[in-house]
Amino acid sequence: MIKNFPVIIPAIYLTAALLIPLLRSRHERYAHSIALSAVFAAALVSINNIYYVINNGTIHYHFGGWTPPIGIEYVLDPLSAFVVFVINSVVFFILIHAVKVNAIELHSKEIPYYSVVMLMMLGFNGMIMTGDFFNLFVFLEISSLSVYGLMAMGDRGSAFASFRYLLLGTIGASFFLLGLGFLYMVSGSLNMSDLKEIIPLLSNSPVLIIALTLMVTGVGIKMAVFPLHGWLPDAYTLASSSTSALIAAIGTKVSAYVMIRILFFVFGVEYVTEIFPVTLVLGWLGAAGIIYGSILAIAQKEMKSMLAYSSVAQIGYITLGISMANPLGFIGAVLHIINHAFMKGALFLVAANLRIRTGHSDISRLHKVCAKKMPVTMACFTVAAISMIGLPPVAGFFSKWYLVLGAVDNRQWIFMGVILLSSLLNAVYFFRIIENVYIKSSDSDEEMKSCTLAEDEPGFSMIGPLVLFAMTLLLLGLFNVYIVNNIILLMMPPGL
Amino acid sequence: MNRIDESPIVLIVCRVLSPFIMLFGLYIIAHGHYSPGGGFQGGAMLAAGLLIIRLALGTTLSELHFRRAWGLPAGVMGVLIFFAIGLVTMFMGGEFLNYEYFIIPGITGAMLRSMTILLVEVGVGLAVMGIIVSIYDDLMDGKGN
Amino acid sequence: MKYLRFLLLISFGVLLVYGSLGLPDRGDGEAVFNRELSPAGTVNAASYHIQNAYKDAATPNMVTVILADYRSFDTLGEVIVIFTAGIICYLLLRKRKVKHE
Amino acid sequence: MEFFLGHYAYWFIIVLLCIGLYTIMFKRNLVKKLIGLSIFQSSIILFWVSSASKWNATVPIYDSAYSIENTANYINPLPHTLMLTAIVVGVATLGVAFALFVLVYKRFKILNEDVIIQEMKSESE
Repeated sequence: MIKNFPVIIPAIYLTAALLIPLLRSRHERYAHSIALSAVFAAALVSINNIYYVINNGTIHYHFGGWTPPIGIEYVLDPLSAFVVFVINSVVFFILIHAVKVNAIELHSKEIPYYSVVMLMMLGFNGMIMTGDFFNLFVFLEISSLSVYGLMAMGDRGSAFASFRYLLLGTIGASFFLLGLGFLYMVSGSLNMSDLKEIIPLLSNSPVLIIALTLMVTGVGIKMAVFPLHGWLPDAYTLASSSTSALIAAIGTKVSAYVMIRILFFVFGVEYVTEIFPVTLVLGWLGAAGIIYGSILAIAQKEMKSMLAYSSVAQIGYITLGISMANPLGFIGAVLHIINHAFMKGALFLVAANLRIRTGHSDISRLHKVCAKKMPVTMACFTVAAISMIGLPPVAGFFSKWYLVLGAVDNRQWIFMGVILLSSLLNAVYFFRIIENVYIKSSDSDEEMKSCTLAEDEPGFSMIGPLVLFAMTLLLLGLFNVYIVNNIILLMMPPGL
Repeated sequence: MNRIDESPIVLIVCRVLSPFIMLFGLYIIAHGHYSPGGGFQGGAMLAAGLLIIRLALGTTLSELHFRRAWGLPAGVMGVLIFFAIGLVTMFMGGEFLNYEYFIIPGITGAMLRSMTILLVEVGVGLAVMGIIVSIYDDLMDGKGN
Repeated sequence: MKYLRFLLLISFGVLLVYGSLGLPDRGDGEAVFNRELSPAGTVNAASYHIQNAYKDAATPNMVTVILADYRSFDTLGEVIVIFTAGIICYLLLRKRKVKHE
Repeated sequence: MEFFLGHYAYWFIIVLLCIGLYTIMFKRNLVKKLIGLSIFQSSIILFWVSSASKWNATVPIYDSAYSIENTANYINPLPHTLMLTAIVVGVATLGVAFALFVLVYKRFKILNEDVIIQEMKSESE
């Protein structure tokens, strides 16, 4: 019996995406339960995939029975299996939270909304598992289209922010396709493992340099690397609260994974560092992005825009980790992809809770009452904030720790300085909120009255995922050594 | 598009042309095996046949021709046909979309692949037709015709 | 700010022209991606398709065979792209029926 | 001269790409930006398809007159297949972009980018 493990996940999402629109409009509440069970099933299958891949090695799944250069293949190695598991579990938590938020915000449009969410997850999972570049382009388009559609559901001009993201995103995808065109005309193959053997033999003609630049620029636009991140702040701020949590947590991470795959698993480490130093450029862009994102996050008045700019900074960390091109930097980058997915998911859920309960999420108007009235939400916020800053017990510290070790290993003192400085900047814009909520004494009564909290904590379905997120962050922090030694070391690209 | 300034010539020509355009669309889907053609081009042709009527008669009358509510379900059916072929081949023991394991009674080997490709083209054509008409209907939702 | 964008555009064009210098001549059958074996000795997909499309699927039109048989998962992805566009237009534009009834 | 004959097509396509990018960067009206985007996508499709042709080779449809053993008889079918997908992706993106236009116009009553940005800034204060 052929092991059909890799295909089961896209098959689950496609059946869910096709089933939901067939529901009658009066069965609207079933749309969410179908979506939730599909994501749950996919998370289970991905756990099984990880277990199988670690024990039995990489799975090469040939579609239609054709061997790779002729047909398309799915490659499930430790890296892709782990990233698939991470995005499925993060989306599972967020979808539990989304049931009540969407009931309020999406008046009676649940059916198409959850169908598009399923298609987005299909696109992301397809992008991660594929071993063929053109198939990667097709699934990149599926996930991007779904993200444009979900983002336009927000209020206050989110349609325009979504259009700007569509414009930039399609330019990015077209750059990727153009780079792939150049690569195909020189190598004659589209398969990643096939290209890995062909590229060293091509005696580094100028076409390879252009192909690499175009593909890295295209994926960089989708990943919101520093100069190409123009679409991100408006898009995340104006989207509806559960959509921004969904997209912020996994949107840019999948492109970061694709960047790792292109740089290390196809073009090879020595090509990318010596012959055409893309990693050097990426390093400086990442460092600039960290500083730019952190400073602008401090300047924001509203919590969601602050989190959006802090996302730009965190993507800078991942780019920095990729650009170091040494084992420690790689571990730091992969760990940061995972930590940031959980951290950003938790923070945006906190913003969603605040927005649902108090109608706003402006930092200046948060005060002591919120801590009394919403203790669990604020506690989870503090755990996620500590993890973002990078204090030891929580997960965020370890990825920054490995990044610093990688920078030291490469003698790149400037990057090490940037990482440490940015931890301080993170501390500034997170403690500002914690101080508002916990420390500043709101003695005046009118402040107590002015706070528009109807009753206290939002329902269990909005608190449960938050607590789960906070617990996962703690577990990731405590069992970090186990995760690094058993899973991340297996992912090491050859030659790193 | 509104009823007032519509000339009968446009109405008659569209109503005459539409079935022939759709017939040519079916031809393009069918002969995709022997000369340039296939699911997407054929589906677009079929959608063109439908859109001519929608443009000429306005949405109220074109309900008789192809109801607005059928657009998306037709799309879902097209994708389901293609996806079902993949699932059947998977359950019959082969990889996903491996046409050797697909079951058409009485046909095997290369001819089986050829017939399955035709089925796939029909599914794709149906999906493209349904979706293009559904997008047109949604875009024209606001207009008061 | 305008000159920066002009500079960006011109540098994009020059970069591409520099890249296109290394491309094989258009139309020559012996170019790298038209040969039977790729530089690393593996089978070249396009040449395999030309030689075996008719043998495998008894269908003269090689493009249809590649589209629906060799790379059928691409076509499934493509139909899903079209389906996504249709669902998004349904999501964004269709009026909420509940209010009208 | 031989080099020029083999490469002039690519330079025309690069000029098309720059036209598309120019329209996206410098035009302020959203619809014009979208036109630039579709020019950009079409020129990339042209780039792929123009690379597939071979001198005195026939269309990739099996004809008993031309033997399929010698691949020089038939042009390269793979770029044509992939560009079918790219064209369909372009259509889907255009469809979603038009849906977004309807929403933007309903919300802002204008499709000029600068005016919309001004209004969004004034709203956020």
